[in-house]
Amino acid sequence: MDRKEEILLISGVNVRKCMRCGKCSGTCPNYDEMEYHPHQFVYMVESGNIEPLLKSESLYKCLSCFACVERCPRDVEPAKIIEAVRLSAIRQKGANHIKAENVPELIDEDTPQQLLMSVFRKYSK
Amino acid sequence: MQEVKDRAKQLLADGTVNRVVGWKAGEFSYDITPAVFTSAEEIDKDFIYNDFCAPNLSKYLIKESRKEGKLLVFLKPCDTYSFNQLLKEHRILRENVYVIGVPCTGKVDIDTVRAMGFQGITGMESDGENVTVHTLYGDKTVLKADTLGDKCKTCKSKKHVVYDELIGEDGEVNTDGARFELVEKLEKMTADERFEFWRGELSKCIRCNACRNVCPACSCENCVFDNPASGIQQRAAVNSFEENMFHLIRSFHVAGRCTDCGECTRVCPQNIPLHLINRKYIKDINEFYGDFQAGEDTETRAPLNAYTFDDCEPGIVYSRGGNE
Amino acid sequence: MQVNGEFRPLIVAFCCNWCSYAGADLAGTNRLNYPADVKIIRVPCSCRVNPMFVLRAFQRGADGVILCGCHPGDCHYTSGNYFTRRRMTLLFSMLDFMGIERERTRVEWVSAAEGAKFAKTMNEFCEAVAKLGENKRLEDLRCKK
Amino acid sequence: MHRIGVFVCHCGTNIAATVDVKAVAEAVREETGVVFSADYQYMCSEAGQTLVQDTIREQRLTGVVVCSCSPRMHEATFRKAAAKAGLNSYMVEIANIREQCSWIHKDMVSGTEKAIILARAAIAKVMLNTPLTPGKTPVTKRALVIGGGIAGIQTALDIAEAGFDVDIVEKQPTIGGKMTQIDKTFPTLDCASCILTPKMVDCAQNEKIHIYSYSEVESVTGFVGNFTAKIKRKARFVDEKKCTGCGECVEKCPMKKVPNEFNLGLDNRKAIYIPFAQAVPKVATIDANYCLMKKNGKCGLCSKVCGAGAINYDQQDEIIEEKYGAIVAATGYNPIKIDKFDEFAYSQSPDVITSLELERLMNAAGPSNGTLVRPSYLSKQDDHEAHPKTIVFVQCVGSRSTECRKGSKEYCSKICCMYTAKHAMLIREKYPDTDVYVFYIDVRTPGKLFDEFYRRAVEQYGVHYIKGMVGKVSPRADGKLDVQGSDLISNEQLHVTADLVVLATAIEPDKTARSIGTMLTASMDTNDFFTEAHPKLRPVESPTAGVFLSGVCQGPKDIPETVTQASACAAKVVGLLVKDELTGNPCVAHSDELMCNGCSACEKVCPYGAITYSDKEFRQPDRTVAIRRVASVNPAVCQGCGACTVACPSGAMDLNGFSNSQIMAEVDAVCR
Repeated sequence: MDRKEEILLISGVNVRKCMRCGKCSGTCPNYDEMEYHPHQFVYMVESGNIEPLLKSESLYKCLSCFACVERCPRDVEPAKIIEAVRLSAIRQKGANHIKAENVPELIDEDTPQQLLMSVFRKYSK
Repeated sequence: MQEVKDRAKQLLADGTVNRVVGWKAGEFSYDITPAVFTSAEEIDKDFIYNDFCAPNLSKYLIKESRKEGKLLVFLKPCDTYSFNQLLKEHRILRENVYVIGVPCTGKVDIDTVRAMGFQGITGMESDGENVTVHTLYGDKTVLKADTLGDKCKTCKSKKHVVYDELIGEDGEVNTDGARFELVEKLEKMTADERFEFWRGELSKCIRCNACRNVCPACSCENCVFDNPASGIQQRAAVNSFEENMFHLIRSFHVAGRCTDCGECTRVCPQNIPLHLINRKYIKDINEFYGDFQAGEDTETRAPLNAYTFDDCEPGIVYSRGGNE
Repeated sequence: MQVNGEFRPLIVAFCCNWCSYAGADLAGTNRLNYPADVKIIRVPCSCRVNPMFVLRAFQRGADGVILCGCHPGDCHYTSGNYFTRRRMTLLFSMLDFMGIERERTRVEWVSAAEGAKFAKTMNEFCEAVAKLGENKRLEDLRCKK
Repeated sequence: MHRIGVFVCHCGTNIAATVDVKAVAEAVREETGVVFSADYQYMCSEAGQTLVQDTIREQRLTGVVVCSCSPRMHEATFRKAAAKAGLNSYMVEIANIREQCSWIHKDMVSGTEKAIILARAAIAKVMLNTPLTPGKTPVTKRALVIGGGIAGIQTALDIAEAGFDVDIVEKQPTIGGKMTQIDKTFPTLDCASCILTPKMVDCAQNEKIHIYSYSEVESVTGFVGNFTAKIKRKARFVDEKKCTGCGECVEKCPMKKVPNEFNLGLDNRKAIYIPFAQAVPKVATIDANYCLMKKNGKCGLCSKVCGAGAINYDQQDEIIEEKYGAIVAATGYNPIKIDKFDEFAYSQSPDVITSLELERLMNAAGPSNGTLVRPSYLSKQDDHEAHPKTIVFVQCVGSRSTECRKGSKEYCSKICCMYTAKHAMLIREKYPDTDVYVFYIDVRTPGKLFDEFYRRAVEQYGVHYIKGMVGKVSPRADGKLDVQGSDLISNEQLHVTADLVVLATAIEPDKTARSIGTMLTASMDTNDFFTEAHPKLRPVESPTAGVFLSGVCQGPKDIPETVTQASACAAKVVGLLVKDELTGNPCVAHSDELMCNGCSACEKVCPYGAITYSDKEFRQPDRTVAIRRVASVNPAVCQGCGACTVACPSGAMDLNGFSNSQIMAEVDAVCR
């Protein structure tokens, strides 16, 4: 299975439903942090241009707040595509975004333990 | 069941109804026949409700409900679907019928018993768990569960969809799809095997019309096969196609209206599994147009009298796989 | 039917008056060939075709039956072909269930402008049915000459 | 006994080249019932027709089969010819041996063989034909127009112009519809009232037009040419005949706090009101929900000041019944409710408005007397903050959206791109210091001078068009609005601080359309727009004969298109009303009552609502009488598709001209 098929299968999203209105990116609260924006994820997955997405930090900048899913007029669900690209990246061997040994350096006294746990869960296999 | 009898007599006595449609024994104790009762005496004498009362009484209401006065009818869960379907088609005058739902745990099927190897059967009794079969060669007790016909083994629903009052507890709709197992088995055969199967079954048909006459959906004032203008008027059957044609047309006419009550198979003197044809239609309708149970309510449009813009094309028959 | 030692199927085609019958006329006007095995019966709308007619054709020796109507959404009577679509889907599925070869039945939507499609459809259908040979499974033997 | 004549046409060499016409004529002579057969050069020629007519007379023919070209070509010709010779025209059948035989086959043997089979099929059919006479029904020469917007007005004016009586039923106190609320019209920018009010006055003054304002259609029965409608005239507690529209009562009414629907609730009106100055009829209406006299019997001021004595607090709803030959649905549209789209903060900030509300804000007769102010400053227009400096327009709000959000519409509302360009342009023209942003997905401007208009907004007026959608509008504490949206072309997220946000809200058919559709048995699509009889070729007719469609009730459209359709609709209505009687198509369905179960299957599949049921008495074989429900077909309404004949399980329903036995006979003949 190629990457695109895999991502479509994981996400269950039909990217062809997108009408390129850009509301997802218009609504994204973390837009400025991202190199690629929600509408680009949808478009680039559709056109098979997935490598740049896999390499981009944008994957981990998405807050999964689902504002884009909530407001998309065509029911495309961009957040699910981003999540699927993320999964596709970290499912590769050794591609975990966060490794156990890195955790200690992330700890500072204001960070709740729970946050670290969920980040670790989300960004590793 | 004494409770059923008592209630019937009560309703007759207080004038709620003037007739009761129920069951009475035929020549043999297991050979139950529908009957109309008009007095408490008749009920005491003949009325029966037991594990052999398979006949679906709803069809008789087409004529009975048009007569003078209100009548009482006892309906098993699966009969209530037929009743509802007939209501939907304006065939029964609801205001003239008092419906009492009676519980059912499956009815003993004489053909199944015979197929178990019993010969010379003179009578049967059931205690709900076991069935004692009396034969010329002695008595034997078997599990009731083993004596049920395909219809009851794969019962579609123990829920009464319409009633004025209920005796006993209401049950649940069965959604496990077990009733389609035999249809699926046939679908998996090759076309040649299916053809051989149906030629074998349908060539047994003697055109006695029992299936048509008992079927609650086949309740036309005048059947197409008796209609000279239809072009398919009934005539002496010369080869198997006549029977194919009869059953194909009959099943198409009831498609989307058949509630799967299984009466056709029960009454067939040649033991043709006619209900499989109807179930194939039901299965197809469910798969193509979404789940539909005829008689579940009195409003939903029959699938053949409705459409959506994006229904599947007839080509799906060729493309959906399965054996050719 | 055997013609010069070669099997020629008998095809009955029910065509709706407004689209497909006109499409068949257009195939003629454009001189697009298809086998003479096809005999067209005109009906006002594909929804006029009773399953009885299809079965009757088979009974009387037709080797294939095809129904042509307006494209869904273009029915002259707005909704006729939607009913046809459901009816024939179920009927064909049942014939298949009874072991009748699937290729003997077909529904095709042909508009009044699609003369070429009509001819192509008939050519394909004839060929498919010719491959199956004579319809033995659904024929009333009495009606044979 | 049938006496059939068969005529085989050569059509020059068109047929004769690939079909041995003599052999065909010879072969069919042996068929049962055939008493005459001949071939001829050109059957459709004068001489050919004479041959048919002479043979009918000489041979006393009861049926005619012409083997020739397609019946779509000359069936009517031969039917007419037969009728002239005294044979019922429906006793003629055509065997199509040209288009469907000679022209497609190259080989003479198979061509001839097929022609013989086709001729036999036609003979088999004609043997079962019965003489048919088209039914005739009279036409009531009066039309009903439901809805008094620009669509209804134009249709009514055109019908009246042709000399027929028209009634307009309008549920509001005045006709005029949505167009009365619009300020200017694109692409010419002329004032909507200036072009609409003369038409409204024309309606009022035209003797042929009768306006039932503040009225609703209660029920419709009957069929094409013969409808009967019940119209409810809602009590307005003012005698329409006496009221002069002077407005004295409105002046004196103490109940001032009624939300003014004409200005979309942006200001208030009195409990007794005339919607706007140019209302037609210009008659006051009492809103019983607010009137102090109606609510607690105290006040009566309006009655005291009315010089004409028109006030009548005891007025009751009145039902009138009228007969019509044709009915026009012109029920119009409304903007959808957008409370569910909370990302745009419509319910949170008064300064987020719909485009229709903006129309009122810009209109000289509107709540701000034509000065564009932020609605939050309506009561303090002199404040320097009142005038919006930055305005954001959002396109496609609720349009082009899947079902994912309730109330949103899958279709494009069609008019928004143009009116937004209009708004943007007008604002920039009048207030050049204002910044105007338009967030769009696509700009759709097909239409005469439309794209030029939009380009002008960009090029001449400097409106900022941004390709992208607004994701969120957040009201700030200082009353301004933070608008966050994407600019897809520069690939950045924009943040605009706006004073006013205008939402191009999707439009939907008026809520009453569905019930009116049911009343008229006119079909509707899933969006509640009326379905046309044919999407391309019969766009202003409903599939239900005698029901016509005008304006947005059929689909989104702008004013020029609405007026075009309204006039086209009127032409169709006039085409019907000008007839004294309607000749039906005799090839209609009929039900055999003795066979009918009354199961309603046929009614469910009938697209025309031609089938009704009644209880009838039948003598049973046992001499008792039973009452049964049976179907009957109205031949004036039935169009003869035959859907019912297949839905009918008992075979009670059959179709004239294409009966079960006729088609069966053709099948048999073809398969012989």
